[in-house]
Amino acid sequence: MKPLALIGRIAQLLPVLLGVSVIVFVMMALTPGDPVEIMLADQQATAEQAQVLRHDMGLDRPALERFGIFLGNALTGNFGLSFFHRRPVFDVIAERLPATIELTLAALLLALAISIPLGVAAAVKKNRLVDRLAAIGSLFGVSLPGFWFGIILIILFAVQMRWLPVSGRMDFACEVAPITRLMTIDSLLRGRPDCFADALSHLILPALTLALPMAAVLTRVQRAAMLEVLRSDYIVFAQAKGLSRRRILWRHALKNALVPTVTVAAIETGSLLGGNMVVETVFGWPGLGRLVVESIFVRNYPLVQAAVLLYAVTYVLLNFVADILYTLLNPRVRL
Amino acid sequence: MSAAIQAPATLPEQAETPTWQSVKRFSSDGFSVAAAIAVLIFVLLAILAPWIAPHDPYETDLLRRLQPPAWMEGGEWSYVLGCDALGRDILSRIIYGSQVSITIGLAVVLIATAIGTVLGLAAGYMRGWVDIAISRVVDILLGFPYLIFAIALMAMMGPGLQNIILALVYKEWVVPARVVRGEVLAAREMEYVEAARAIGAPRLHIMFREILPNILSPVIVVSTIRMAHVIILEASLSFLGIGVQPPTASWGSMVADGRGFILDAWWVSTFPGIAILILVLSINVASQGLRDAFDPKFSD
Amino acid sequence: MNDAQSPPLLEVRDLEKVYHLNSGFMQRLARQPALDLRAVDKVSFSVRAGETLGLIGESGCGKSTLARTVLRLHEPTAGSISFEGSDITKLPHREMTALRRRMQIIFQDPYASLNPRKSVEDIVGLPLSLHGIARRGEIRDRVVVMLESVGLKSAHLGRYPHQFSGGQRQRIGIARALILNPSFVVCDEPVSALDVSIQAQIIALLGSLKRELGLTYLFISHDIGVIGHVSDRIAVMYLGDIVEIGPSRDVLRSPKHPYTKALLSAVPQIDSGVKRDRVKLTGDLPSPLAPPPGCKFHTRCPFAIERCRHEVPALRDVGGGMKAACHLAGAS
Amino acid sequence: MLLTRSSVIEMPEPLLSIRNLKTCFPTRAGLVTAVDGVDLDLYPGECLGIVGESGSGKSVTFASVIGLVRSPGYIADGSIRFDGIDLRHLEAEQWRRLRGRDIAMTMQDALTALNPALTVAEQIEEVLLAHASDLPRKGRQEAARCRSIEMLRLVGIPAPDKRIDDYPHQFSGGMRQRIMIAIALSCRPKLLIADEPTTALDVTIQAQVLDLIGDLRRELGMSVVLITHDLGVVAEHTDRVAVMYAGQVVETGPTHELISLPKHPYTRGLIGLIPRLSDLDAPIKPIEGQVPELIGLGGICRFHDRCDERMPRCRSDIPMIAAGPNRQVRCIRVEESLS
Amino acid sequence: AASEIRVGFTLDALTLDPANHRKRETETIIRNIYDGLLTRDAKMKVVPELAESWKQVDPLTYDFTVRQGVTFHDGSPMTADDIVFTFERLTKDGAMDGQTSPRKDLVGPVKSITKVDDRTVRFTLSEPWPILPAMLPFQEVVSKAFTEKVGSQGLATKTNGTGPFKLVEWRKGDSIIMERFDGYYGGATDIPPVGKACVDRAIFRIIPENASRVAALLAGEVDIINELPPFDMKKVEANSNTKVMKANGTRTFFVALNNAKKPFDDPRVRQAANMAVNKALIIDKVLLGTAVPLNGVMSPDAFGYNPDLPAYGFDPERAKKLLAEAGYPNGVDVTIDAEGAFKEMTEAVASMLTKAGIRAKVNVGEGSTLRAKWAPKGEKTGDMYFTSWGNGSLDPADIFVPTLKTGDRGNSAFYSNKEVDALLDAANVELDPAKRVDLYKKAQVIVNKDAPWIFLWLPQDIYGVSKRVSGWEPSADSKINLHDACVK
Ligand SMILES: Nc1ncnc2c1ncn2[C@@H]1O[C@H](COP(=O)(O)OP(=O)(O)OP(=O)(O)O)[C@@H](O)[C@H]1O
Ligand SMILES: Nc1ncnc2c1ncn2[C@@H]1O[C@H](COP(=O)(O)OP(=O)(O)OP(=O)(O)O)[C@@H](O)[C@H]1O
Ligand SMILES: [Mg+2]
Ligand SMILES: [Mg+2]
Repeated sequence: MKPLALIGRIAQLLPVLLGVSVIVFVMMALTPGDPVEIMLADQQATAEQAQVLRHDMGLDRPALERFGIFLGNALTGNFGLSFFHRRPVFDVIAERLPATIELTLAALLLALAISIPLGVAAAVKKNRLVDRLAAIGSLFGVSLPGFWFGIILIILFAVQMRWLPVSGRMDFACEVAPITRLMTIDSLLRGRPDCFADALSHLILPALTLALPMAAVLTRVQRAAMLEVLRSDYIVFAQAKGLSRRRILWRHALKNALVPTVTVAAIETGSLLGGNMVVETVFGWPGLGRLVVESIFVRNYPLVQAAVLLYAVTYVLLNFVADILYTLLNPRVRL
Repeated sequence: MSAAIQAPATLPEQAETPTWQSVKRFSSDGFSVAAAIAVLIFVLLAILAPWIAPHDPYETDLLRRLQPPAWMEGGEWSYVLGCDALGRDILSRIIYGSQVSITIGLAVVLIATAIGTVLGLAAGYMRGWVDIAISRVVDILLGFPYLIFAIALMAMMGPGLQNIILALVYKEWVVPARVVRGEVLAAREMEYVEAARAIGAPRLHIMFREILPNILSPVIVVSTIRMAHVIILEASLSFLGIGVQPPTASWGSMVADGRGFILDAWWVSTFPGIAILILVLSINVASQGLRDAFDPKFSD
Repeated sequence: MNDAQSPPLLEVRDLEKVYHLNSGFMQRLARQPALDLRAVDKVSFSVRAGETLGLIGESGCGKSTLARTVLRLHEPTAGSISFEGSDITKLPHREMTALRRRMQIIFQDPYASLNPRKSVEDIVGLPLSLHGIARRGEIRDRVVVMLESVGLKSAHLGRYPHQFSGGQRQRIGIARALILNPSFVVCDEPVSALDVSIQAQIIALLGSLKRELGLTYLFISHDIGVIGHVSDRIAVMYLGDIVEIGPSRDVLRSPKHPYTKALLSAVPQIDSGVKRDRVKLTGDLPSPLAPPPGCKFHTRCPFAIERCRHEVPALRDVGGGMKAACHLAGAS
Repeated sequence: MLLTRSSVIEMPEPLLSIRNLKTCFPTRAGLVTAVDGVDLDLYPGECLGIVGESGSGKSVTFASVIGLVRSPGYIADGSIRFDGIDLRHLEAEQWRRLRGRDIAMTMQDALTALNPALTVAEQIEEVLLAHASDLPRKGRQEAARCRSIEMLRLVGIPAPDKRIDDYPHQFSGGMRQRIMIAIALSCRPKLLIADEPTTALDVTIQAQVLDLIGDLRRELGMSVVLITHDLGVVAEHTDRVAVMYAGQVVETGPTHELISLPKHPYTRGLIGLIPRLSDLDAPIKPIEGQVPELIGLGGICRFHDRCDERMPRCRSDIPMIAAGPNRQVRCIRVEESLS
Repeated sequence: AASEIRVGFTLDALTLDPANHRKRETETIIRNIYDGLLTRDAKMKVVPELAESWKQVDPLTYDFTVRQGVTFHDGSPMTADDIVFTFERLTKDGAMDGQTSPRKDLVGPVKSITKVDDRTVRFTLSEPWPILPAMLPFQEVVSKAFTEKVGSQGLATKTNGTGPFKLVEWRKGDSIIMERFDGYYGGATDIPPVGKACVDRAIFRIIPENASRVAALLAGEVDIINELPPFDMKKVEANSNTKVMKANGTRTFFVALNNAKKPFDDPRVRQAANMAVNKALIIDKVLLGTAVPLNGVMSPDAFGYNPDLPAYGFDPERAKKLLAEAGYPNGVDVTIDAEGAFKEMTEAVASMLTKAGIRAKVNVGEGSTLRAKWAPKGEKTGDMYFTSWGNGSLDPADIFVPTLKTGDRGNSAFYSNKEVDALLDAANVELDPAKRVDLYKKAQVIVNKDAPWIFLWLPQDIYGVSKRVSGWEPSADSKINLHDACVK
């Protein structure tokens, strides 16, 4: 990828980020509710104290000025202090982000691990049993309300069978010094297979809840793409060359058929990242989504603004990653 | 060549519009028809709720709190699916709840599709700054995590059916807009569009009379799929506590309300959960049938 | 051809059409190099009323672009077009629309050029209703008349394009183009998508319509056999330029430009009794994004000399009413 | 029964022999019999041209030969023998070993026939690695690469050692076609089926590619089937021709004889509607009507409704009838003229 | 093996800096790491903790004797200087790296804190404020040297307290892991046992979802859970390894009626509303007996509670009559605002009101929005507001005044009664406890009669506790103190 194209990417990022900032700022500004009152809650407080806090939060300035300050600071990577944690928003988000990333990645991997082989099998065995089962499974996958399904999973696997933990990220017996802050990876890196197993057991249910609808969509995409590819001339030509079936499927067909899957996976991962607060709530997963939703409810403006910007950046980055994958899969596309 | 296969050996005298063909193809697919009928039944339930529901869905009776379904110990046949935490009949609430899900699903998808189609057409056909502006807005909205957007909007506007519809529409139009734009970009290069220009057809005519009818089927297909999404989204919003107003029963809020009792009074949230599953499943099956019928290149 | 003096119906001067690639907003932000694709490069020619000018050239040489630019379906980048004696290069949209009744186009692809969601009556009748030429009741009658003159029946009115074969569809396209009574019709490869047996039917139909209605054609094809058969004069294009133009017979019998020569000799012939001198070309078609300097053909020309590498040859008279853009033409 | 005994006397055993081939496709509209009773022989070293309009069954016939009829199509009847092997009853593994090594194929559109995601190197080498038994055990990969570069050089790709690692889209149309030919010929097959190798190309490039196939055929001594709808191509590049119409062969014979003296009304029509550069004023005579649908045609002459010379007997099943040395025609008028 | 107690807890701490938050749940976590000058015993009596004793010198001056031999987790001794530093940090504007502590007002009108000698610290007030001792628990003492070292921001995540546990790891949003501090001085001498913490490790694990929290308890993943929903008590009791423990809560539930707007500007309508609600049934069926009905503002445990207030009995017929008297013979249509969390309860109340002619439509809003809508400065547009007010200090100054004094912060009913205002003002500066009680009791009688709210109930705090836990009691201030908790 040429540096020029990279500049283009960044240039593309800016209007999106600016737009997102404006929207989130305006939205928060128009939302009734006063963070100071929320913070003071039912406790002893005087009007002066409220005023002091308001000043601390910068809320005594006009909205436009606040937006200007926010933008200016954001450019330098400073997103201000979280109203309620009274620490830099950046730190607060950074602490919660790894959990969300780990969950999202796990869900993505799970979804890919389910959907690619299943999609390929369904296409190859078109209209046969596997195909029908995959179709039915996909339909269920996209039709399941995640919150409900999550609860059902907890009851089944955690409460009834006791195979898996109810909630949380890792057992306390495991103290693994952070490297990547992804518990599964860190425990492996630190040579603690027991902790890895534990972290994994915590990850399975929430990841499955998130992965299932995504796997459903991806399976369909993969199947359709594979069918299309299998019909194409170069597959016929590859057969005419007398290549083995395995080589035709996995080398000739799959590489091409992965392209749409990658696109859709990127989009889905984006929405996964921004939409897993429900699952985080159900499974007590200490991720960012829950934090953001809580922050909206308590009018923690700086945190919401920063998090939404982060999501937007991630969205653009994911598309970028998808583009890079394209070029690997399909040399015709150049960045 | 493939066209040659499709055209029957002797041309039928009666005109067969492509749409009619698709409808015929759809109706020959038993599975999809069954799903469509299921959707229809839900619609009927919603419309006829006041006459069908065995009880007043809002009538509380604390003495019936968490009464189990009829077939379980302590259940009664007049409250077939049991009662919720305030002693309201779950079956009646599910029947009334279909009003919410279906109203929201339909309203959101209709409005969003209308907006998205017009904007997508404009962006795809006019190109230039119109395209840039619309595409940027689409990008911005796509970069905005959906649930957060909806939650913030709901916090801003307050809860209520109308506001939920609005909150969902605000972002939902992006999907049809993108689909339409993509289709228009392909369609505008087709020679029939150029032919229309060559005979001096005005822009609006080309956009709405030449291109639109041809891209309608992917739009319809996408819209039905989105309807399923929207219904789940509404349920999620209700689950997060910013859904429709009580005592209106929404399936999502019923699941949410009942989840505290899930270990013992599983029926409170399980039945509405199943209702969502069935409706969304039917819509999805039907939309897949639509896609196969309207877009034969997808069907396999 | 007695009409050498009659005024040209269409006159094109130094027409240029440049496609700006990578000119999108984002691409410009990305500083991607702006690419200019000179699809039509300073082309001049004229078409006299009643004649057929054949346009031939390899794929991508700019034939369709030229045709569309002449009709102002695409806006020309430079140059002028005059039709029936008046300059239409900058004609406002509204007046251009009115003028479209007089100039029409028939497209290559009979599948893509008919809106699949419209009935034959709507497709063929639309020009009439758009231009407010006929009242609602009359439209159908006029459509029926038109359909019959292209060999279709009134029973076909309510049918949809997918119910027709390729040849029949092309007839519908012709009917649509001719229902406005144009004087000038561009035929952009009207037969190349069709089977040989159907091709001949359509060529015959176009020929008889021309005679009946007194039409003038700009006829595009990459099949020299077809072009030679239908045209009075032939223009040969290479990479956006007209390299040779002249009366059909002369261009085909004694081409002056080496490209024309190569083209003609490469056409497989069934009457193999005629032994031809093959002018064999080597190399591939250069990219239109980076055409060679000097004579654009010099990279493949077996006769190229040093001069061809630098100097762009002008399209000049080489005698016998023929023009060629070659430094060596006429010398032989 | 009416097989041309005379030809057998002169000719060696055919390399490929197709008898009564029938290939069908179930479709929504009904069962399409794309190939209906085709008999063809191909002799070693020969170049056989197959001409016919679009949809006449040219591709399906040879897809049947190489065992690659696209699903849901199937071979309903007939026999195909190649080099002494019965091709209709091969196991998947036997097919795999035969294809690419003994029978090779090129396709109409090289851009879609070459895998866009793999380098040219990989696409040639894999054939060699799959078939060439004479590659050394050690360093197979390198040997395959060397031979691939050789093949590319043979088909006239400049600087093949540099370009071999490029992707198909980085080559021009003519070069892609040559690469496909290089792939097909890399294992020196006995038979090359070239399905419309030049339809997507411009005439000047087409000439280059057809010349190349001719040269290589002579050099490698293989047999070639050249499928095309351009009679001109057939005239210039083949030894013998079979004309197909609506799923049947309607006429075969040595190229020059057939073109100068066509016996089937359809062949005559075809030749008559080709515009000739040598005679611009010769009017082209269109064949009226259109090709019939290949559904439920039954045993009738498929051309009869477009034929000027039709008679009531044409509505019955017409077999191939010998009409002179090496010539067969599916028309009863010929029978009349013979008797 | 090391003993470990795990608490399944609803919310994570916002910060571990004792001076930089206003969150009850955060207090619970911090109080296990930090000790304060004073604390409360199980009966909610204020007792000395880091102070050895205290005395009120005059209405504006309090002297605290500093306990000796207390060390911070880092081993350094706690001195009077640390105490002065802690309270200056709390009360001085901008004392925390330029920010002002949000807890400032919790210690009232403190003018200055001075070190009298190494053993004595003096608080000087700018006006009399009798509840100072009641407010001092949970104002935890930090180390001056440590704070200066890590900075005010550093204190948010790094701790150096004097409490029974020291921080091992804070997995944000997930858990807080603490271990016993072996140098602990033993804690308040008035609360036996005195000594080091019983367990080796104490862990707070954040499980916001009720069902998951209960499931975690039943599965043995945690030993104590807070906010056990009443409905789940049966299950916890039925489980052989777990039991339910309850403590009287401090949160008063009520429906604020808009006293400034029709129809609730008429006391008869407000009284009718009180009679329309069958509190007993709700407490019995929904809360399963885990709440006490209230006829006024205060908790029965609170200072100045008046036990003799008359109850509004459940009497829909009387209610209708009262409504008719007030000019609403056909009943009234009103909305009742509530947060999502109280939806079920509100719906129950609303359907009872409806049956008595006050046709209430429930409007579930988001908490912060509703709070803004019902702010005393607001537009007074609502009808009814199902809400609650917590009173951790169990002193009327912290609930009666803010919710019912004219225009005060929490006066969502827009209630205004000169007489009540005067009584509250007088009580606020009255130093004689007996007289204060009297004043408050009088005010309660008036409020009871005026019925600015529908008085509802005071729920108990319910905990699910594993039977392996011993020595731990829930406390009425809702803070979980793990100092004395042991596990088998
Ligand atoms: N809309 C467009 N934007 C950019 N480039 C274009 C556009 N249309 C045509 N071109 C380019 O202009 C050149 C000439 O194209 P044109 O379609 O006129 O060729 P043609 O001679 O009609 O070829 P063919 O025989 O394949 O139809 C080609 O290189 C083509 O890629
Ligand atoms: N996959 C298929 N499904 C159904 N019908 C098919 C299929 N493939 C081919 N046919 C039919 O078989 C007949 C013969 O097709 P074939 O491809 O052999 O024609 P062709 O002579 O090669 O034509 P072309 O010149 O267009 O390549 C056609 O009528 C076609 O419609
Ligand atoms: Mg063209
Ligand atoms: Mg073919």
